[in-house]
Amino acid sequence: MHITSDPGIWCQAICTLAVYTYLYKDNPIFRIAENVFLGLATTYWFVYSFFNYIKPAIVEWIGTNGQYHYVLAIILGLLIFFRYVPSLSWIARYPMSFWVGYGTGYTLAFTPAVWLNQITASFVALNSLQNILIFVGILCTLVYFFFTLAKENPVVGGIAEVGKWYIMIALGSAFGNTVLYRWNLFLGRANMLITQWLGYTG
Amino acid sequence: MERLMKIDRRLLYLISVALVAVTIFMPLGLPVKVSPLAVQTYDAIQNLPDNSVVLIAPMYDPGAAGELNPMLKAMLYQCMERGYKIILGNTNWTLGVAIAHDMITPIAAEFNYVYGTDYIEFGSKPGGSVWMQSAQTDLAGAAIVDFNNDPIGQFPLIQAVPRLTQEYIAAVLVLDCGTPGAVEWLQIITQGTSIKLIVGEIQMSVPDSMTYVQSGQYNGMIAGSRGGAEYEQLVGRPGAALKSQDTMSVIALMVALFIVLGNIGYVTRKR
Amino acid sequence: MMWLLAQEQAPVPTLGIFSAGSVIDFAIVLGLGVIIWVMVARARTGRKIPEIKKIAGLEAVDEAIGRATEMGRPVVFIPGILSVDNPQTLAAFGMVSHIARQCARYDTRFLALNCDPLPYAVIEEITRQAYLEEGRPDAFNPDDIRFLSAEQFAFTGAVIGIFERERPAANIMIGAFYAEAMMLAETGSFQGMIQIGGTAMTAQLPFFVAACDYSLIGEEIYAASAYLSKEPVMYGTVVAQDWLKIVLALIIVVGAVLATVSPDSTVLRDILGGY
Amino acid sequence: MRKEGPMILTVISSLVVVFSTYFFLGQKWNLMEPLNNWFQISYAIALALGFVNLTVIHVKYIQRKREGWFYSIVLLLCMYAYLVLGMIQTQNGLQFDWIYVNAMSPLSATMFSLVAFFITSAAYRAFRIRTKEATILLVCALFVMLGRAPIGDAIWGNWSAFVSKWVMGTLNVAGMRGINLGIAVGGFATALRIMLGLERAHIGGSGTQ
Repeated sequence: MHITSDPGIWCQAICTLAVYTYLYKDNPIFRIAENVFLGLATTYWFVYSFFNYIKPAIVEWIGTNGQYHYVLAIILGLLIFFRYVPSLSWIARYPMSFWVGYGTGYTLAFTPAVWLNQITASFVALNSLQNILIFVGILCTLVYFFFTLAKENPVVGGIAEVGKWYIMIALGSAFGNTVLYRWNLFLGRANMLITQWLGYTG
Repeated sequence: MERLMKIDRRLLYLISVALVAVTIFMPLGLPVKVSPLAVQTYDAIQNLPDNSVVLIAPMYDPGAAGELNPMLKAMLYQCMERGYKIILGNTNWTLGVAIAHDMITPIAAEFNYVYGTDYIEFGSKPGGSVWMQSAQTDLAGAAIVDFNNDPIGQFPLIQAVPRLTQEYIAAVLVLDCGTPGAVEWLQIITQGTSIKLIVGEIQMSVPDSMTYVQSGQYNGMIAGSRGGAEYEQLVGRPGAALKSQDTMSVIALMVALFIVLGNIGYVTRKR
Repeated sequence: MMWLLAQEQAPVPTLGIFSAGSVIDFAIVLGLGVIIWVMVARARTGRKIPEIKKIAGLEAVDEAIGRATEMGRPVVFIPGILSVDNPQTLAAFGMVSHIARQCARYDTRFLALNCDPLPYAVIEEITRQAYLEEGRPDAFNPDDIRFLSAEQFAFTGAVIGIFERERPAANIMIGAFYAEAMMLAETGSFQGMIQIGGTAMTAQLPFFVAACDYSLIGEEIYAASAYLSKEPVMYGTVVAQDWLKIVLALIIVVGAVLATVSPDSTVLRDILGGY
Repeated sequence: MRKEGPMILTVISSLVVVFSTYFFLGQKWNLMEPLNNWFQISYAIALALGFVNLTVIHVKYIQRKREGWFYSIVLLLCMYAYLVLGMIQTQNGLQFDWIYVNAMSPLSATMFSLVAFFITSAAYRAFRIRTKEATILLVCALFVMLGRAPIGDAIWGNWSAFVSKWVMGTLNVAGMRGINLGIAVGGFATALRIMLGLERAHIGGSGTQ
């Protein structure tokens, strides 16, 4: 056991322990850590995007390459601040519309390729119990999500019920895996404290 | 029963930390069976053509390092033992490349890998899937500088791989913990090509990613810390993932017990 | 047009105008567009649209607001933590106006807690509009629509603090959630709130199912705004969703039968763009 | 201009993405790249909205001496001191990066790991077999949890093999795929509803048309 003298590791250890004090109860040390974190995170992402997007846009794309249309992109972004001017706040809807439109287009353009593959992957030969279970499960689950089919009909209702079982088993699997993963996160921190900070190597 | 239900949550925390501590300092050493999926993944990497170029993308941050670090380490060992050329880097996960840099440097020295020829680190580039699109058409142009901020175009390995297309790279190995992650590499780089996509996945995303494995979109997956432990055994370098499995056992038992106890209380109270 | 000269080597087009491998993708977009258009047109001309089944989680929204009204405590709404370019956030917007109107009508306090500045701006505007339409613009309090933090866990901590201080009676969470889903649902459950949780994040859904009183699973959140609006035109779009699912199911059936009968056949895969 | 303008902009920007992805617009046309950059630039500027917003809120807290106003001072100090450092050094600066690696990132990872404790107390206090569905879910969760850890195999030799083949690799695949196809269809329909102008909450409509 050999406690480190690296100030970086000490800083990491103090931050880690400060957050864990919350487990006893909410306290000033935790709240300071929380606000330090909030402040740093807010600034970090702002600085990151400034040097990666805003500055290159102004210096390289507009300045060097003469792609003047990016001036419009900057103006569009700035329009969001009109929401602080009550009488002109509707102007802020323009950048918002652009982002929503971009997101919409992106959803329409890039997702089909991925889930089409999920469909062709469902073309399983119905010659083994495993494949039949998969095939039946996909169809039943899809039926569960039908919004217009009368679930009072015993046949439809039965199929949807089976679909629900499949859904709950899938969610149960997700649950079981997540619980273990969350504890892995804690192990990561504990490992940092024990090996890097306290220098335990046993 | 009433008193049992009102138990202080701090007591639960104390019990769990104590249990974890016990397994860290006194391992049980339960054996970990290797699953067919781990074998499939190992083989997918092992059976790439000799002298292939693989791209390894550590798309994570310290939050997920506990689980993904051991996988990355084992992957690096397997790739170097097979003699593949390695391009290491990611987009949007700045700390991931720093972690990977500390890991690859000693292993590369061990295998006499020459920087720039046998492996290269292009660091972390902003842009996510947008960046991937540009790297697909011009890798050097999209990366510009390497991890050490040197111009990347000067290195032979980058000159040999002008684009991220199937002519130049054989596989993409992604350590995945969120967005952008393996799905973006799939959508933009590997979908519809002969490039193999191997994913090291955090345990939490395993159920969802399983559907991509079944569909063949992922050619292999190391499934969570358990998968990591299996993979470490296949590569022949047992390490941190294998060690953590005892803790996982204890945690699984404990949480299962809490759920059962809590619900016994719930059901008896309802009556 | 200088800025369009970017790509050097272009892929070979399919059928003259399509990028490689995108014919079928485009056909799907167009197909769903046409189905939605037809259904909307039917609804506009007053023709019959099939009934939508009851979705328990959405029926419960009014119940939850009613309970909060009886107890004289606020209703909390959380639209997930992602921004306006995510469809789940857009689905959440569709519910806000319904909830805000109900709250305005019954004079129940409505709190909306945000983690991204853009949804915050949008929700403030929707809520203001809802109170106006209910004739209660005086009851709208801009301080109840809050931006807490753009950082996930700082946001979560702040929400938990609000749960503890303001003691809401109902908590409605619809949108894109990550790890905070479980922390929020646990706190809400322990405080005895009536909780409705819905998301398309499959890893978080189990926690909503296990810890909330009602849950909306995946696609159900996308039908929510249409369902709550009770407008025939919007109902039409939900019917269109069903039609697309029927098509998908049929393709899967045909594909599986083909795979069983002649395992080497790639006909259907080729039609679907070779995936 | 108040509602129609934004609506038109939404439609145009989504159409540009759709068309430049699907259509081959001649050899030298590439609309996607400049559009992506447009998005990144304008969004980066909007990140400043969060920055301004937090500043306004916390300055208000401090002025009113609201409970916990001391923490608001800590927050603003960190924000602006780090901003000055970042603007002088850029994001690759030695000290700026040191703070990121040794303070911000451990804080973030530790906050995240608190979830482990929440999940443990939730197991005891919140995850209830309220409904039949929740019961199936929790039973399956217990089964998977024990199967994913070596303890399962220690109890019954084939537990992990059974879980990975039948639960994870079969029933889960079918259920997940059904859920995901539903989500894809739903997200798709929502996107189309917006593009067709039926849903316009984001531009100040009251949710629906």
